Amino acid sequence: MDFNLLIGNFLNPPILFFFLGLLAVFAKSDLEIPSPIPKILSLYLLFAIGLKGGVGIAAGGFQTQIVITLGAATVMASVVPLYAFFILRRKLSVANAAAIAATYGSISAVTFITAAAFLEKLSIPYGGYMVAAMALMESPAIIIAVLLYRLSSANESGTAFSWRELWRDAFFNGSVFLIMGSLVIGVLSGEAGAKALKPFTSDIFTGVLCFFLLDMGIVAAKRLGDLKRAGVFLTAFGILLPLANAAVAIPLAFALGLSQGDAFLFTILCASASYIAVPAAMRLSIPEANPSLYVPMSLAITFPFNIIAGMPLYLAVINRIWS
Amino acid sequence: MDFNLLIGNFLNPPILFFFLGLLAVFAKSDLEIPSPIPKILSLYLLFAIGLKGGVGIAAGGFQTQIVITLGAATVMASVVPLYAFFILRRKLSVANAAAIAATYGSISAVTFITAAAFLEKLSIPYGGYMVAAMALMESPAIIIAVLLYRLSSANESGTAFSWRELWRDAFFNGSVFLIMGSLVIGVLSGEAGAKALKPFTSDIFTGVLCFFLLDMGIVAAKRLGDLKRAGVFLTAFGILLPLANAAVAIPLAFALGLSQGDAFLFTILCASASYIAVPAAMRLSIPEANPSLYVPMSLAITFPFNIIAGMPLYLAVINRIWS
Amino acid sequence: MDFNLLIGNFLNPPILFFFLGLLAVFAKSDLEIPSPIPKILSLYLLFAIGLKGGVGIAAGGFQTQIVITLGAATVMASVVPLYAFFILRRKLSVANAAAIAATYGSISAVTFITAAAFLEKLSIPYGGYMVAAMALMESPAIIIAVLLYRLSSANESGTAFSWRELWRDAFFNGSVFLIMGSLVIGVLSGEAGAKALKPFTSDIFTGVLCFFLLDMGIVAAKRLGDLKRAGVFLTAFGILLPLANAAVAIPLAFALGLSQGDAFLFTILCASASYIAVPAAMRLSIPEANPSLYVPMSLAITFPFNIIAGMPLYLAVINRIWS
Amino acid sequence: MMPVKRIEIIVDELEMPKVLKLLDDAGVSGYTVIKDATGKGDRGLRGGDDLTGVFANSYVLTACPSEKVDLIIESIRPILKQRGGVCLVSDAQWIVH
Amino acid sequence: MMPVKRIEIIVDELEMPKVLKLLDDAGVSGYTVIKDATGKGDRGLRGGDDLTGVFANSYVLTACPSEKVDLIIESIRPILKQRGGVCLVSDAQWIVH
Amino acid sequence: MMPVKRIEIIVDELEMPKVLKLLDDAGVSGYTVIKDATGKGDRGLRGGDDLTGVFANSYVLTACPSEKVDLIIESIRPILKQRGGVCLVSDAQWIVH
Ligand SMILES: Nc1ncnc2c1ncn2[C@@H]1O[C@H](COP(=O)(O)O)[C@@H](O)[C@H]1O
Ligand SMILES: Nc1ncnc2c1ncn2[C@@H]1O[C@H](COP(=O)(O)O)[C@@H](O)[C@H]1O
Ligand SMILES: Nc1ncnc2c1ncn2[C@@H]1O[C@H](COP(=O)(O)O)[C@@H](O)[C@H]1O
Ligand code: NA
Ligand code: NA
Ligand code: NA
Repeated sequence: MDFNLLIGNFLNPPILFFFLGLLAVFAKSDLEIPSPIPKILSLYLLFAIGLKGGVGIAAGGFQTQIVITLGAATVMASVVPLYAFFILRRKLSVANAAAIAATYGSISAVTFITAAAFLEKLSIPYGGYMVAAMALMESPAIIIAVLLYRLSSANESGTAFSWRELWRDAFFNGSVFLIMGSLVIGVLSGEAGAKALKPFTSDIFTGVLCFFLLDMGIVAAKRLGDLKRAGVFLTAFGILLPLANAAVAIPLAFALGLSQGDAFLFTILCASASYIAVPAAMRLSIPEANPSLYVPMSLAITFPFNIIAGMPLYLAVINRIWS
Repeated sequence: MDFNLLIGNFLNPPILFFFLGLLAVFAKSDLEIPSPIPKILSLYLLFAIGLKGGVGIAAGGFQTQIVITLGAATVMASVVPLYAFFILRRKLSVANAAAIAATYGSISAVTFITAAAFLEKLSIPYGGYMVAAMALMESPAIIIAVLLYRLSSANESGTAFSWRELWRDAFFNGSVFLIMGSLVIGVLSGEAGAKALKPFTSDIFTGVLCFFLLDMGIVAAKRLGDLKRAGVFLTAFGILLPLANAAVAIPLAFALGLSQGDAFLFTILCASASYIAVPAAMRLSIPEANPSLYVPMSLAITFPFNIIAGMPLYLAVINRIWS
Repeated sequence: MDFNLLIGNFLNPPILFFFLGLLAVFAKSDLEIPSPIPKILSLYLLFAIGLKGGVGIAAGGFQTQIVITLGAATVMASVVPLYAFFILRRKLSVANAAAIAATYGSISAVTFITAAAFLEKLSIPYGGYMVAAMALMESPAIIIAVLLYRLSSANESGTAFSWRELWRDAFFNGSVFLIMGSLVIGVLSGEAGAKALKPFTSDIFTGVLCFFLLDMGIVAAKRLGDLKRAGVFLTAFGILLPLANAAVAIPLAFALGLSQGDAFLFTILCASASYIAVPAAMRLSIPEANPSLYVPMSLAITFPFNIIAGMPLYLAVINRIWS
Repeated sequence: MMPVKRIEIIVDELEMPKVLKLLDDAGVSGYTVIKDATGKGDRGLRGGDDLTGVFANSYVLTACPSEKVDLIIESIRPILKQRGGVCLVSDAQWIVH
Repeated sequence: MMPVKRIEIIVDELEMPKVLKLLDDAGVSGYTVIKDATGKGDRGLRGGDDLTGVFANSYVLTACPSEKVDLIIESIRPILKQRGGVCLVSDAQWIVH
Repeated sequence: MMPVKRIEIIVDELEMPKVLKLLDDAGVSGYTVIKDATGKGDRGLRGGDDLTGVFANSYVLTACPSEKVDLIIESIRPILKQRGGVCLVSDAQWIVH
């Protein structure tokens, strides 16, 4: 693979701050970002990326390319949790298998955002509609996982289950809602709005991302301990499944004629795992699943793997194929 | 009225984010801006508008126009609570009538700020001293309402009452104090200071305002429920009184020879209702008054009405008359 | 001394906001920056100054000047707590003397940052390595003070004492860690990284500093009360020791051939007192020491003195000598 | 002063709305909630991880007449069973005002 | 161990300073305050609305010798009467150190 | 319902990790922590000054069988002695689920 990409990515401030966060925990420093700042930073990132995407769509206008991309996104978001589930069932309870399948079927907005920043650093263009793809890919895995769980488990124990609630958690949870909303607002307000918001949504964006990844590093390092409980199988799963998804996504993107930038983001989306939308939904819909399995897997294994090794790897492969 | 204004206002990102906030609650999304972020955002907005105003005054220098405007502001801020009180007395207890009168006699800084952003979007100029007018209009209604309350109610129940405390709440409460302070600092530090602060106070301003209005939308929607308690009379009052105040303010502004921008802001100030300074003061000075009447009235009726329909309406009328 | 400097400093927005904070408390206003915002603002300031310094170093490249400066910084940071301790012992218990010695031997990052902003306002250049000097000067005083305390007090009471813990508190506490980390990241990412981060770390910097100093003013004013307990001796100490340190630092800086900007920052570092890193460390390592002595001394006396009178004074003297 | 039972319930933040609803249905005169209580129990450390929001508890205190206690306990027991949590009952005097 | 009375008071955040002053005047050895407790009672839901600041409660716990209880109750009762709130008294053992 | 002892401990935030460790060592089944409790005591006002972080307390509640109480008390007493703080013990019923 292309080592310049790897190094270039390493020396990217956001990634360096992620490492600093890890280091802070290993060095037992008391450095921490006090609650609720991480939450507001992530809201900001969703807000900004949503607007950016919307403005991009407004500028690009409608293209069949968009429909194809969004279609492919939805398909991948529905297929991944299925095959992930059957792999996981070999070792895990229905509940845990379903929850982890949802985690990997859905996406991580921050991984996407870091990848988008990576592209911008390399000045590789990408379509605003990729943000819509991200938003679309967040929910299906949740629905499918809960279906799998309820079909393959007779357990109808205790508290009543409400599909309406599940639907709401899947499609109207805070992060999906904010991305989608900002996206639409970006489309509606277009250029004019974009100009007024640029200093807030674009100029300071990288800085805020650094701060946020600093916290991600701290949280990830703290969760590393839980991996003992996860064991070798799940740890390996946390790296191999993203690679497998990428191996499917890249050819698919090529076949569909996506641009390099779009293909890269599409790949990152398929390879990434959720740690915000899904855990929240799983706690309500699959309470028997153990959060200290699926949260550290996505947060402490898959997220770091994707932004450190995954991004340059996927991009290197894409460059090979597309050129 | 001028529909382009209405549409233009609709497509204004801050307004769109206010709608998104409303929508989030209606769609039962769990989207929320965690405490204490809304508080710090509003501090930022007061800080920024205060500085902007101060720099504007420093640039403009002293004009009799300023004295006239501030005089008119003080008069309106003292007259409105009086007549509001006597209207409200027909249906409400002394305590509630006085508290609501204070609410509508005082002003809403965020409405003012949204209106100022609206003017800047239309590149209509306004005087920095309008910010001073805003600060001036926050307090008198509080004093007057408490006077009305204590005169027309024999009740000297329970805990002792301290005029000093009331005075302090009225003139030194956090928001008034920060606006006034930033205004003075803006005047003192002038151009030099302004330049150093511009990226923080101006460039990212619209973005922060969007974020804040997103939260305003959420809070307003949550308070809508309380309106059942308020009933038809108070709901109508929440729309008709602003219109009445505007109907007084616009001719007055014209008679006093204010510029269109100043007249618009003057009108919005008279039409707006407080939901920060006044509720805080009322709880201490008129504890018998019911906050779940006056808070939702200003937050869930008058604020949305003013920024959605009021702003374009008032401006359209002003354009008619001035031209 | 040069009164223009004094006035110029007075009219500097950050200083004005510090006064506004003091005033808010004196006027009994309820203005306050809600927790945890002050903490995140200070993290931002450390983050930004660290990056700025790192980029500066990367740009400047290696110079023997750097080694000399850092050496001098370390020496001063080790000598000051020693002589401070023996002065304080005449009046105070070992525990309190050691804790206060640590407070004055270490540094205040915010004082440094305010001083750096002051230089930038006067467009006097300074070396990025001064940030490294600041980070270096934070820790030694902590170690030395605890050594003095444990040597001159037989007390080995109660809970066991761990040097590893102390070492960690001294060198890996949140603030030191973040400055150092950002500094290194600034060096690694260099120009490219700097450009991407500039809007966040430089453009909005002054604005955030104003906000932070507003809070510092509030906190300082609230702590003024504790000074009664501190008494005349410690109050005087809080002003005279910084002056003494400056009187040593300035000639030393001149002898070492530092530039005026570097000399000024070096002086401010020696004259400043810690109120974040040290109190945290002291509570753990010298619990017998009374925080309501050393915290208000640095926060309510030395900090205001340095940023209001100290900065222009030191700079005036330096201008005299260097020219 | 009126003798009452002090019921303290600590559950996953996400369960709190359900618990409060059950308290309302049981007809308590009121309750007090303290959000983001962290803790440790059979289901491990609940550090109140702010990023994922998972692992946060909430604490609720309600004072009610002793005859209501059994009703309340029975109604919340299923939640405690399924999602874990703690419920403590103690005696107190309510200051009637 | 020393038997003491545990007094818990929940009132509107704005009233808390007055309550604490009254506790001081009553000569309690100390108290512990937990800010932003939300809740529900006769005066409706107190959601702790962060924007307006209205509707937020505060919780205070003080442990004191039983002979102080009546004095404290009498002194805070007017506040509870006028502004609402709750006061609970229970028994506890204070660990003397 | 199972009779248990309710142990409440209020100490300097910085001491809390030690206290929790001692509770674990004493083998309690769990505990609940409420951070940033402010307060007042022999060592003066603890306003929870957010800037310096000094002066903030933490509150921990643990319910345990009465036979554990003495062990817990003895293990935390040195901390209370040296750094101040409060420890209250009261009776409660644990709802077994
Ligand atoms: N013995 C205990 N005393 C106080 N709080 C407890 C205790 N056990 C559990 N908790 C609280 O209840 C939450 C859930 O407990 P569990 O369901 O046992 O994991 C924990 O996170 C603690 O906050
Ligand atoms: N039965 C209760 N148990 C616990 N807390 C209560 C109870 N009733 C009221 N409260 C608290 O006291 C506050 C004021 O009560 P009230 O004056 O009845 O509205 C409420 O917002 C609750 O936080
Ligand atoms: N009598 C009391 N009742 C409740 N809390 C107390 C009491 N005395 C002290 N505290 C709490 O314990 C902390 C430390 O107490 P002290 O060591 O006496 O300063 C105080 O800051 C309070 O939060
Ligand atoms: Na995925
Ligand atoms: Na008004
Ligand atoms: Na120093």
